[in-house]
Amino acid sequence: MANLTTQIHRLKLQNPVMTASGTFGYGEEFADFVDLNRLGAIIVKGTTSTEREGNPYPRMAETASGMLNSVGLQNKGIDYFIHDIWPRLKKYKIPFIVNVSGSTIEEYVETAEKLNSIEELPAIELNISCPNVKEGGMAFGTSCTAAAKVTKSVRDIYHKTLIVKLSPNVTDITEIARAVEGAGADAVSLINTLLGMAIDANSRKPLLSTITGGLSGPAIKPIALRMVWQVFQAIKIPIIGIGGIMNATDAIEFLLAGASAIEVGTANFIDPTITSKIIDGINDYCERNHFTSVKDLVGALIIPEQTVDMNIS
Amino acid sequence: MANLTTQIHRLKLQNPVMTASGTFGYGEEFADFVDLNRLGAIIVKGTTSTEREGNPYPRMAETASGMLNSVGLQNKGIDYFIHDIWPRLKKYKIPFIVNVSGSTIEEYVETAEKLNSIEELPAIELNISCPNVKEGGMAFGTSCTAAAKVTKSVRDIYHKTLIVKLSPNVTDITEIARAVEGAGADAVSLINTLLGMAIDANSRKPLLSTITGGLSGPAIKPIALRMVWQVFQAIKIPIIGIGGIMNATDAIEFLLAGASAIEVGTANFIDPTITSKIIDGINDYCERNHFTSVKDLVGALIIPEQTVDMNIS
Amino acid sequence: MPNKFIHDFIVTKNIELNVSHFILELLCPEPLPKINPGQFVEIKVEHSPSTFLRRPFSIHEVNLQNNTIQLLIQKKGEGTRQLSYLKKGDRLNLIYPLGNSFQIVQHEKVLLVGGGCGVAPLLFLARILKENGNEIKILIGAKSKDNILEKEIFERLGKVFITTEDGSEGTRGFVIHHGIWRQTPFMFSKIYTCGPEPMMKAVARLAQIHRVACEVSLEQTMACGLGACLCCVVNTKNGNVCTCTQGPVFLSEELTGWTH
Amino acid sequence: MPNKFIHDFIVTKNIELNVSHFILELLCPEPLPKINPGQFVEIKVEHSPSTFLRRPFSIHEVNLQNNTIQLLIQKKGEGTRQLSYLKKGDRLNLIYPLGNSFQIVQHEKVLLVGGGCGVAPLLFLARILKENGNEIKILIGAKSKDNILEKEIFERLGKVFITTEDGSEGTRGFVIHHGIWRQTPFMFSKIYTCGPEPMMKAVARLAQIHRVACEVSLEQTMACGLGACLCCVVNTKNGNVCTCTQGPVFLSEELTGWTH
Ligand SMILES: Cc1cc2nc3c(=O)[nH]c(=O)nc-3n(C[C@H](O)[C@H](O)[C@H](O)COP(=O)(O)OP(=O)(O)OC[C@H]3O[C@@H](n4cnc5c(N)ncnc54)[C@H](O)[C@@H]3O)c2cc1C
Ligand SMILES: Cc1cc2nc3c(=O)[nH]c(=O)nc-3n(C[C@H](O)[C@H](O)[C@H](O)COP(=O)(O)OP(=O)(O)OC[C@H]3O[C@@H](n4cnc5c(N)ncnc54)[C@H](O)[C@@H]3O)c2cc1C
Ligand SMILES: Cc1cc2nc3c(=O)[nH]c(=O)nc-3n(C[C@H](O)[C@H](O)[C@H](O)COP(=O)(O)O)c2cc1C
Ligand SMILES: Cc1cc2nc3c(=O)[nH]c(=O)nc-3n(C[C@H](O)[C@H](O)[C@H](O)COP(=O)(O)O)c2cc1C
Ligand code: FES
Ligand code: FES
Repeated sequence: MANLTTQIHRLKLQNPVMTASGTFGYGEEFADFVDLNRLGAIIVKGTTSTEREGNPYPRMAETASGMLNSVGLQNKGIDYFIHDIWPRLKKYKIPFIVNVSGSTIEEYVETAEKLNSIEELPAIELNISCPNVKEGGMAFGTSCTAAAKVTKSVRDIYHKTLIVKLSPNVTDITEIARAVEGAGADAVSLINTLLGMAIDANSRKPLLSTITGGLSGPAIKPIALRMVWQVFQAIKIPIIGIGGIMNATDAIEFLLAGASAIEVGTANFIDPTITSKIIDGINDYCERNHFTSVKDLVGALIIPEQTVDMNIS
Repeated sequence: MANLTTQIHRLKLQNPVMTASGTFGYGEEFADFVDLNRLGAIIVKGTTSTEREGNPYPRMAETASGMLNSVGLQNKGIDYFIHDIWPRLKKYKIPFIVNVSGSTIEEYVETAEKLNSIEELPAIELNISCPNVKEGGMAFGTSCTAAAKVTKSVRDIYHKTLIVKLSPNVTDITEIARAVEGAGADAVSLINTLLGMAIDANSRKPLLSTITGGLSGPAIKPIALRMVWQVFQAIKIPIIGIGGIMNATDAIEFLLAGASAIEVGTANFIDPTITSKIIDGINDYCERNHFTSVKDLVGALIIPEQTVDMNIS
Repeated sequence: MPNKFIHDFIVTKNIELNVSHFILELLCPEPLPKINPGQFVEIKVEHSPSTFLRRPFSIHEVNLQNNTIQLLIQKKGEGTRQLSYLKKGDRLNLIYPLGNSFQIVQHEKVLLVGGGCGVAPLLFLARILKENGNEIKILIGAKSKDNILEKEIFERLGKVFITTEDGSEGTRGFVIHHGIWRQTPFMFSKIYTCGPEPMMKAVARLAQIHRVACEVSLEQTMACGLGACLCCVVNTKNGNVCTCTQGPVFLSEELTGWTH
Repeated sequence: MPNKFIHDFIVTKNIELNVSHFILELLCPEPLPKINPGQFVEIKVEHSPSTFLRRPFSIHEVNLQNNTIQLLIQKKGEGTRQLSYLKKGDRLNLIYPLGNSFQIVQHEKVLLVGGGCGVAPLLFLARILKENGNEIKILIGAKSKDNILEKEIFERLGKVFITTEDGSEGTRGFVIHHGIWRQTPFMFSKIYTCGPEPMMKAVARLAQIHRVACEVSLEQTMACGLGACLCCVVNTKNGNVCTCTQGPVFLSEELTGWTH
């Protein structure tokens, strides 16, 4: 057994495999398939200060090696989470991280404040990158000033591990990463979905009620990997890699590119047991390649000498 | 037979199916498979003012429903094109469009000037979006000011149809589209490749000599479609849609989203006869759905009433 | 004790019903758990580059003795086409059993209305309803005679009525045009329906007119089938709820816009 | 007249050579065009979600009488694994014939050096060389006895020498360790080689020492196979050139860094 423990700021994880917000429910939905206590952490569905109905159906379209969604942050609000869901989750021995979403800074702050007071919840993931709500979310993630501002506002009142989840729908993700690092984020997670669209040529209509939606799955992995690699060179705080991770090899690629941990999203839909297999696979890889600790994989990409530097950012 | 003719500014095309730069050579490479005279137009490989060796091997990596390339504009320069290649191409009855690339404004201008004087070449596609050269290309495509400046400089000396090819690696593609429209572009084509990366977990090395490269193929289609749709709402000049078009249905989706014509790229590698099939398929669709002219498809997306407006740009 | 499972089933039969429909019989490698009519499975389609997500199918019939289930599948796109090629002995990965189920009444007169491939969940339902002492009538709607599915098997469970759009068998028209709806007094105390949404909506309206409860089985597009992605929602009196966990079976009166 | 074609071939044989190698025999639906040793085909692998691009394979042998070609394939990843499942009667889409070819000398003494699956293009080459009056010797390198491919068939065309890494047959070591390289005077006027790049580089260096021309067949990764994408380049005295059109066969001395 290799040492799989990893650390995101003060948050200690037994292994680097977390579940991505919106793709694993509250964990319970997968309890028949995975021993939840094996996971690094569970990041629950995007949670807002008050209940949201989300976008109308249809909210999903399959694409080549991926899918589009426009769920739009349907959730029952932070109070419901704290009073009705969290008590059921307490029995698990792993960290639960709430993905905090919103349309205004006040909304983010309000939700974060409530979570600050619950001792057993060690971290939040600030979702400034949701493409599926009109009034905000992604808008915060696509401007350095806005990203810094919302991070700073939450930082001021939130005293545990603050992860900020970045949007890939930007010209230069390293700028945004630096901005949130500067504003006090303890870690960044990336990427959220890429804004996409699908059309049914026969009916001539969009396949989503919102016309556009967020693209996830293996299709986006090359983009996610590139962004993790770029951000790894730009900032000092830990990175959590997300985007199209379908198996242990994919996860390892993200670690090599500079991620200290990873989140598995869409893959849970294809194989609800996949997180467990990924944990085993990372361990196998470490043993096979004589890494005693998974931490040694982080950023361990070997750049051959003849490599052409093409830093375009 | 539906009327498949379409128009990009003054450039008349017998049908909306063109070939994307860098994926169809100079057309000759595909002459055994497609009757080139059937095509709407051929856009030749990115051409620079002087010869370029491109990036070192390896330049290619397969990804889920796509591929990364980092060719880096290997070409023999504009003079070689004019004197050694173009004379061979003259015998074909369809328009050839040169994809003009460069690292400096002077370089773009120099190449465009030389092409301005060749009467039979009716248009150029200004590639301000190549992610695979260190010194430029994409840098022009990711800033409104730079994009407008290079477009204006070329516009000043180039008097035929000027198409500007946009980069998808931006926060808001509509801004760039508006900037180049304002600077005198006659049309825009989009999208070029998305910047991505691939790693071989076993060797722990990047799969490309340049670490990052351009992602193309069906994986990017949802993103391309979304950008065409956004740009269609933002500008008045014609749009040429590109990105993951593998068959006639894909092509039609781009027309519905607002493209007046389309370019087929990576699909040529999978099926070198595909352009011909796409032309037939568009005609079939028009006949089946009682469109007498393909122009009636352009932007003919039906937006159902209950659609939630989620214009996030 | 888990309620949901994931296993590689083994194909024991692939029966072609007509050009576009077939039945897969699948052997479970473990003893089948409790399965109720209306529940569905999520299939991983292999060898189909364009099929990324799993595909949901209702459970057509369960045979506890053989430890098999049957699915009745319509070839719609690439995924179902690949499934149609499966041969005896092939493996197929299933997540099962998913969703809620039809409410089983006892000793009543009930009407089952299936349109096209919508008969899929109704066979298992009909058998269980019969085992619970109900008197069953089955109304099957199809495009034409060739598209009527499983008629003989339904006939063993109750009287079968047919409508076809082209009139090649039974009443010409849609299921709602059948005479059964005009009999007075209306003889059923419960209606179960599955089929194209417009058909089910029309049936739900007729049920409302006759003041009879109507259970419908929906087919919203799904990504996870587990209640995690929130993609498969339908708007109900209680807001947006997941079809894959709170459904696929709903009382029509719960669904926004289905009854007046 | 076109030189390159695209057609659905029909699998006539799939012969397993050992756990990781097999031969596909493919029937062309049209009369085969002129094909030269060293040329290759690009295959569209169906039913493999992770195989997006075509896969290039050298033409192992051509049978004009039967209108078939043979490919010798090593299972490397998902694409070749899918190909290994093909059965007689299956269809396979090929673009063919691609690339340049080995230069065929006449009435000379030549050495063919194949490493592992690198013997693939050498069988067709050996036959044509023999038909042109050359005296052929074939040096085959493999990991172990079980991995020596097509030895008996090569023996019909010339004397075969073997090296194995574990010494289970022939000389222990790599092909460059075989005694043939130390004979004086060196008896060959030309060398043809195909195999792993480090092996070919070592052979090229030995050829240089012996002042003999050496043709090598490269396996750069390819996207189009048609000279359009410029992905498959190799650096030569003339700059970056496409392996798929100017190669796959090169004189080793043309390749940058291959000889000193
Ligand atoms: C709970 C549930 C139970 C189902 N039970 C059955 C069943 O018993 N038998 C059966 O044949 N089918 C059933 N379906 C529908 C079946 O899942 C789809 O027909 C199938 O997923 C299509 O896959 P494909 O790859 O062949 O087609 P695709 O290529 O994915 O799609 C072909 C066409 O069908 C449409 N489509 C795809 N999925 C759905 C869907 N879920 N609902 C409506 N339209 C869709 C697409 O938009 C497209 O127009 C059920 C669906 C659900 C949600
Ligand atoms: C001109 C040419 C002729 C060839 N002739 C033969 C032949 O006769 N018989 C034969 O078995 N193989 C031949 N190859 C190699 C063959 O194309 C690859 O082994 C095959 O494409 C692997 O496909 P896959 O999907 O099984 O593996 P993948 O999953 O694509 O790859 C598995 C591993 O092989 C590596 N790989 C993939 N493609 C290549 C390549 N082109 N060169 C080197 N490494 C690669 C990958 O990086 C990966 O590590 C030839 C290649 C070329 C370019
Ligand atoms: C159905 C669905 C719902 C999602 N909901 C959220 C969410 O509420 N908050 C969030 O930050 N990300 C959300 N995401 C994004 C994922 O957490 C993840 O960043 C993205 O899907 C990329 O990873 P993947 O390719 O592994 O799925 C959602 C993704 C999907 C597919
Ligand atoms: C191998 C390769 C080379 C390319 N070279 C160029 C180029 O020289 N100039 C350019 O503007 N675009 C170039 N492109 C981008 C394509 O023209 C096209 O914009 C992109 O591939 C997206 O379309 P696709 O998904 O249909 O391939 C290249 C793409 C590929 C795959
Ligand atoms: S399909 Fe995912 S919640 Fe229903
Ligand atoms: S593989 Fe495309 S140029 Fe050689």
